[in-house]
Amino acid sequence: MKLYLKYFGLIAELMKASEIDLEVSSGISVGELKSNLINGNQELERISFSVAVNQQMVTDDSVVCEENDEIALFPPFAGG
Amino acid sequence: MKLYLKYFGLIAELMKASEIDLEVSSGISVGELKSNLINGNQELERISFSVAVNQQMVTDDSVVCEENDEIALFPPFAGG
Amino acid sequence: MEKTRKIKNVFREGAITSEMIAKSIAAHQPKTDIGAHEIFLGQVRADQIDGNVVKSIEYTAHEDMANAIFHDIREETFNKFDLSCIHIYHSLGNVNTGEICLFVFVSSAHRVPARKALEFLVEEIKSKAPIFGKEIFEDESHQWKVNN
Amino acid sequence: MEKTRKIKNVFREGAITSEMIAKSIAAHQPKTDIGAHEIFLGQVRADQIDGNVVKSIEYTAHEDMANAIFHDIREETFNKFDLSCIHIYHSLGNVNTGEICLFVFVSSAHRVPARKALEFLVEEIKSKAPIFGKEIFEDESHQWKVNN
Repeated sequence: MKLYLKYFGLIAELMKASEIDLEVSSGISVGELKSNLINGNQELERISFSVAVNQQMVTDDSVVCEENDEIALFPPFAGG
Repeated sequence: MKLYLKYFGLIAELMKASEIDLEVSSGISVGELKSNLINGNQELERISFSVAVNQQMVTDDSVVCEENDEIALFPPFAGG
Repeated sequence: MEKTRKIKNVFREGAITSEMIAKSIAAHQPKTDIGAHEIFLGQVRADQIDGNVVKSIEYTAHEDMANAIFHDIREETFNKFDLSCIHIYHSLGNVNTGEICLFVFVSSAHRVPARKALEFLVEEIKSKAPIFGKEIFEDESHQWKVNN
Repeated sequence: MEKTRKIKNVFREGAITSEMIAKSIAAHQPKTDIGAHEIFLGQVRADQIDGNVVKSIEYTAHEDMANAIFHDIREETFNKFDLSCIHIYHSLGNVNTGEICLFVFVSSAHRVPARKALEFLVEEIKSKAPIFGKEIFEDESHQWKVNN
């Protein structure tokens, strides 16, 4: 199934992209997705990042992604 | 001796003056001065007022006034 | 406590305008060590008492004494908090409802000292400055404002 | 929690000007139930790191999500405190040192709710809004801003 990934700030810089469509096996959890992304880019490992699924912050890595979900990867917030 | 009295706000309204020179017996205390003023204008009794001598707030009624002192009578502060 | 700053005149005749506030904010752009400003604005409220509506407040003060007290409050605030600037302006004379009568402006590298200093300043001003406000109603009667 | 207010766009391209702040203040003059305004302004600091000086911050955000979060923060603040108005503006894109990137404006009948609401808003914004800042140094190198 397809996920719609959005990268921000330092993460966009490391991933050299700000938006990307990603094919994943259906039933993938947020935690599994994070592991896959870190395996694809080791630099991600050294930063603390948070995840929003369809614009809702997700704190539980066991949440399961669904087809066409928007998955946003955020480095630490820096507003103001 | 002479004191230089200043009235503000509601007190100026009650006393129908904002500045006045007052002859008093030397050695008069702030407390005695207050009593004299209240005797002269009973309406003063019903408001809480504070006193500054030479622009310093005075909380002790036993402070003694000196010749040419500026005595300011303040109703409750209302800045802002 | 070293007093190197001059006693300033806090008072302005009539309302404090938004243009004056804008000018004051813009004047801080060259100060690039500042990260946070906190501003308090007191605005004259159209309070209703027994169906009678306040239309303006006429402010008077013991100006010399108040300026000295504002100076002391400012010095104490600089000593207590890590600040870049403090500015205080208070109206004298007539200020209509909806207009601004008090402008307190604090700047710091960081937000927490600015916030704490602003609270301290506003409370000190309200309790210590010999300023008096005659609330004038639409029917030209009046009462004397009391802070709480 | 009833949500009757529309989601507004908090973001402005570039710095928030003192003229815009003045306009916003002046727009509150007809609201004569207001007695106190509290304003927070975030200003870009020329921080020095190893002799390299920040010259600007370039802000990016998940705009839709941030606007929704700002909306929720605003609603929660209205529920917690007795307020007349809340206005929030945040910059996107480049903001030079000395310029303003965040403008939070709270109005109430009384000063204490305005003060408490402003503190709550600023802390919520700093911790919950998906906004990112690239600190650009004078030599064109950069680092990513982190709130604390």
